[in-house]
Amino acid sequence: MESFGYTVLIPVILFFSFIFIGLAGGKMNKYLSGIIGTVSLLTVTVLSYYTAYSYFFVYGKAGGVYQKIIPFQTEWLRFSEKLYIEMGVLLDPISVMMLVVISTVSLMVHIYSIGYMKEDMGYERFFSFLSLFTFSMTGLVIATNIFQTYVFWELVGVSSYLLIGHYYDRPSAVAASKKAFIVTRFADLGFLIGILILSNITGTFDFKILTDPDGSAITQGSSVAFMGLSVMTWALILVFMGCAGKSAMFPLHIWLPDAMEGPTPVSALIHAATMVVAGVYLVARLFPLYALSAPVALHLVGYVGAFTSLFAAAIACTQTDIKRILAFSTISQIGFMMLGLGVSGYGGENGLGFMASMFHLFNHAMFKALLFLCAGSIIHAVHNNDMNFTGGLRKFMPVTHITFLIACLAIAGIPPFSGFFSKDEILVAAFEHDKFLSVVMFAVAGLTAFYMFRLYFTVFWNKDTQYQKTPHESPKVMAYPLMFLAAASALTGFIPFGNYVTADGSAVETPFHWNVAVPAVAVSFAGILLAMKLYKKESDMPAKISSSLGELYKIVYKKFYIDEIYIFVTKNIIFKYISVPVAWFDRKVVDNTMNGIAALTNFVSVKIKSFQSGQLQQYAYVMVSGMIVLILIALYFMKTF
Amino acid sequence: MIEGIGLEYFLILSTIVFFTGIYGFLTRKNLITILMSTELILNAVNINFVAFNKYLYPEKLEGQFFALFVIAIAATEVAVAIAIIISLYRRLKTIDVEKANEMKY
Amino acid sequence: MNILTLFLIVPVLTVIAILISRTKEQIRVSAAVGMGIQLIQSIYLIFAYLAERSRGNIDVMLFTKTWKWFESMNIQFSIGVDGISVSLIALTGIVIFTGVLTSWHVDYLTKEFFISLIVLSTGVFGFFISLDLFTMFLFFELAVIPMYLLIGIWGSGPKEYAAMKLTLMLMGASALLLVGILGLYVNSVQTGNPEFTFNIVDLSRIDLPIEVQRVFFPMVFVGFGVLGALFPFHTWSPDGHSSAPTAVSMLHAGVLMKMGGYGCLRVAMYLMPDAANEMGWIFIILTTISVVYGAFGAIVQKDLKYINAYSSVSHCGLVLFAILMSDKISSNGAVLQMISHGLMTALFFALIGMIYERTHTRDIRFMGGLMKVLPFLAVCYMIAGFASLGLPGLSGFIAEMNIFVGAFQHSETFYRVATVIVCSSIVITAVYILRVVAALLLGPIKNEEFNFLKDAVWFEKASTVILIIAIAGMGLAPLWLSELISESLNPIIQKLSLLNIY
Amino acid sequence: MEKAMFYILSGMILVFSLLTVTSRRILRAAVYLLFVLLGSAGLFFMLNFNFLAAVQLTVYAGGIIVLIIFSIMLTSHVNEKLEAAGAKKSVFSFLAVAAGAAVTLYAILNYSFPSVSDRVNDSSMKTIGTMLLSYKDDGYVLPFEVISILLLAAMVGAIIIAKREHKL
Repeated sequence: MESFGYTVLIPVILFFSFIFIGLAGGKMNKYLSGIIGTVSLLTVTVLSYYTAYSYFFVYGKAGGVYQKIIPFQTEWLRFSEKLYIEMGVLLDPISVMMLVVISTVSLMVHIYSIGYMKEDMGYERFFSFLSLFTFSMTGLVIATNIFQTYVFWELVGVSSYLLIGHYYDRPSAVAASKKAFIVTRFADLGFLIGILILSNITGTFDFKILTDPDGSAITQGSSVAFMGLSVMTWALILVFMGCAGKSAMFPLHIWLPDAMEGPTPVSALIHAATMVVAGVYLVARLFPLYALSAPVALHLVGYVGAFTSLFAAAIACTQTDIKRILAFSTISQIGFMMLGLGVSGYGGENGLGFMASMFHLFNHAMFKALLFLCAGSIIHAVHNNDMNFTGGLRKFMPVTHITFLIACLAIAGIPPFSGFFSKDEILVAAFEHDKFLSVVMFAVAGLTAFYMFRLYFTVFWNKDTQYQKTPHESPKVMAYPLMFLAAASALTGFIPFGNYVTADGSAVETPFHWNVAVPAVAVSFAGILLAMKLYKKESDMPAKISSSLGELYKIVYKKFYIDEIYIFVTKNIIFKYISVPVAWFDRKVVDNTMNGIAALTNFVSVKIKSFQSGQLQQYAYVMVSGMIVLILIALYFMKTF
Repeated sequence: MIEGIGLEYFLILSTIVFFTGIYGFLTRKNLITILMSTELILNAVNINFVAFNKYLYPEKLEGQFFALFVIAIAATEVAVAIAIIISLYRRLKTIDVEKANEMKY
Repeated sequence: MNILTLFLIVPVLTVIAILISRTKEQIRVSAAVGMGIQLIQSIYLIFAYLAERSRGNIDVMLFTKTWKWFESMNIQFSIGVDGISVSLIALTGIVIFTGVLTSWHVDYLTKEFFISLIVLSTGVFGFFISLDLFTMFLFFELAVIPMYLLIGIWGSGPKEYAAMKLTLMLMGASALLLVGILGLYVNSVQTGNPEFTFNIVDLSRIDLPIEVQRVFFPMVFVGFGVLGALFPFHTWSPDGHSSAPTAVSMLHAGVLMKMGGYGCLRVAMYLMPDAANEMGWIFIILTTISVVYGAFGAIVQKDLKYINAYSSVSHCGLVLFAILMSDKISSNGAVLQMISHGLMTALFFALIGMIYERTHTRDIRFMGGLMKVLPFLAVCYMIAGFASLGLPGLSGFIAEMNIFVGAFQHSETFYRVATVIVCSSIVITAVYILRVVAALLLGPIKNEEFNFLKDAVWFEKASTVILIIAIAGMGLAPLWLSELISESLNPIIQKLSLLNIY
Repeated sequence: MEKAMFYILSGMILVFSLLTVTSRRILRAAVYLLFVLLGSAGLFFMLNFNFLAAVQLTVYAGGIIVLIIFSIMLTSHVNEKLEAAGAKKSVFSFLAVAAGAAVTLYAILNYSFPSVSDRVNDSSMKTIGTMLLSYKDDGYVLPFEVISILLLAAMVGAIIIAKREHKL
């Protein structure tokens, strides 16, 4: 049995890379820091691949089932005998898969950034934060207990904050980073309370105990507690709230489109491929609990996923900012994954949704990172985010064009590209589980194809825009990652995922359903054709359609006014109706009470002070009359006694 | 011992004088008149001493002696008080008791 | 020679050295050397303590020593430490040393300034090593009085008002406290204790009648609570902090407020457990309000120091909240939070002082983009901010998680609901921290003059780096510190839970 | 005869004492005070305390009044009229004084004093002198000495207080 002890090096290398670049980055040649970051990431990638190889093909299986292996664990903080946080490495199919995803995408992004960020002032800072992010993300996926997840969950949140705010002298970037952090933090509050409840009912943080399908954790906390749901259900719903925040599920999705203010490689890494799927990953990690102990919570996951997916896809059709379209597409695709989990059962044939969801996560990471990196190339070339200012770029940027097309085909679910396989399996799982949801998802698939190709045609075909500077293909250091990811997007669909990544560790049959696949592909083609008709040539059709839709179009274009609602809640309610009154109350009421006490004392002493007038006769008068009064009192009492 | 005049007569007399003195003490503004009021008070006390001596304990002389001492003390008191008044006058150019309130607060 | 007495002797020697110094340079150096010795000593004390424990010494207090002081009333000068006080002494050592470093440039009445500062710190050290309530109280007062001078003379803004307010409120608190302490004293003759005593260790062996506890528990708790910024007695904190000179803000928020928490734990909870269990709910409500209210209050403030003062109200409210939970995990969290908050507020105030010195304003509306011109200070400020909002890897997280996990172990709904409400503070904290970071450090530079600001100089760097190392060290490897504290909590928790039937 | 004398004397004392405290000319007030003192000296004579009466005449009427008159001369103009006390002050003082007097008189009139003893001690100057310097029973040497010291201290004090201050 291989010990896998080296896996601990993965986060450790990244951590030291972060510290080293962060502390020494300013003092050395700025490109050196990029090289150091990339090299350390390369090491990590090699380690991850090796781990994946030895886990999946050599040592991971015992009795036909992939085991959970903990090669390293150390106590970090102890609460009590039973409750303690350990820092460790947990290897199981999903964590190993995530390691591969993270290291691959991160490596590509690192290489890409060497070119992309060349001119940037904060070059060292950027690379040190990339290392920090990758460290946190790997730490998150290899967590052995839910608290370790939470620790790294927060760290990814903060590295996301730092990277979104990379251009910190732009107020919009600062606002976006702030928004991202606070929204996810709010979700994390739910996560934290969920952890607290979970730890309280099961008495442990440990994933191994929590997710043991035969263990006691599953059956605990099933008593009805609140509003007709069991404690466990509530705990899991709260945990899902955290996931929804990280993964930008409705209604906590609002931060993700704004997060596009960050540098494009960051969007590719964090806000498309890795961090945003952390929510999916966590639900998958706790899947036995969801599936066996709280099916209600799992349904909620499915419905939220489906709704978000449709909702985001609709918005994506109306946006014009390249990166925002991709952001909404990301939200939509994550909705897909959530749905996949939501319609899955635990183990056996029922576990198809889980496996499909993970598969889609894997594929999505590749093609979405590719899309973003392509978008980065485009922006790099034309210095504009708005697709209305682009067009006809296929002549100038052949590599970007081809790779972008591959990614679009992949996301649209056209065979044989990777998206087809995973999306198809999710649709199959949904079809078997819940007809209504599967109809919704068919619609989403069509919309996806439409908006992606709308983007594709507008950017690369359409009108021949006159550019101030002729756009040029990106340098090689940026082009190679594109090619690599394009290859991955094209090919990863053929991986027999069901053999490797499943809910219970044993292989799942992945039947091919013609009755699902054919309509799905048809819908996608329909979307592509529609987009081609509307956008391949410059025309006024899209404008006509949008104006004929009128208010509906406007509502969708305004993203259903969710942002406005949030701004209303935060600005008006929290700021104006809570904080300002609290501050006022503090100054005026509490503080004035204290000052009032002081003033009262002062007032009384001023009054008393005037007794001390220095007037001799006043003293004498008081003395005489006091004496008389005393005598009278004495007389009175002498008579009574 | 005066025939037909009881102790009460003396006491009433001294009481009235005593309180007249106090009245003066409380109302007069000039320090010297205040001083004079105290003299009145002391005198009332003297009358009391003497009367008690004569009427209640004629075999002793304590009342008389104390009256003597009171007179002596009154003399010293006046001497010191007048010294104070004069130096006060030098400093404040007035001997109005209400204006001599530097000890206020 | 008892090591603990050194904590009182060194400051005295330092003060003498300062008195005979001629130049400002000599004064600074002797203050720094003296406080440096204190720091080294306090760290050495941790190791000495651990060594003694590993030798198998299981006394409640170590390094104890008692001198009869006022024989006829059995007042003793009694010293000793356990894990809690050892860690708080280390905190004090760090904060006072960095405080001396940050006040390197104090030019006005330098000698008097450093003497007051050192007297203040002596009061704090003395407070933490005292085992006798009377000497404890004495040191408490010793720490409060120089505060008045330090704020009133070297402060800024409405300093007389602030100094007066702070001192009066703390004095009011100590009046309550004195009554409480005397109440414990006059009731200390119970079965098993023939003599009146102020000694905590002796008092802890006594079961005071519940009627007595009911009267004196609120007094002691409120008395210490005022120092720990208990709602609604926290209002000295914003005014006091904003007017105090940098080092004093650091010491005050960093250490003095911790005396409140320590006192609540050591005196109120430990000596009067019945009343703590019975009346805790009132104070839990108050502290819950403190936590949320302080955080909301911080959101709209414009002065940097006010923001921090309100955040201190929130964080110190968390300390008292955790103490009141009478649970081992959360009490552990409370002590950790004291240390963590001490370090990070000290860092905050140090940085605010340094920024203020450069920009001459603390109003965040007039600042922005300092990251560009003052990268070192700005990064430190961000680290402090992250520590404050509970980022894992820095100290705040450890403390908060201990508190939340511990508090949630209570089976009663009331406690859990309170915990959930308190948890929500992590979001609000994030809001105001990020707001101030955004307004202060990020964005474009608003004021042209800021383009010419100079970044930190050596003593500023030294003090911030020491604090950051402590914060990060505590956050990255929390286990040893947490173990050090939680072991010493046993007697307290035992006493509380013997009677706690839930 | 004696009775009539007593009434005359006490009437004189009462009237002049009232005048002393109400007169607005200070010098006259001093003179009225003199008459009060003289009246009480008369009473002392009537009670056979000759020595005391003589002392009263010489020290009080002679010494103190002269001293007072001198100080009046030094500090005020002879013709100056004193400002009258405020009405409020007068009324309240009068009320307090009247109440005091009422209480005292009430107490006096309600108290039955013991019967008078027959034995009479002589109050000749010789006896007084002997007793004043006697240290036996009924001797008053100690108060005598105390008074002497007091006189001395007062003398020194008066000189120092009244001495013109040197300007620094």
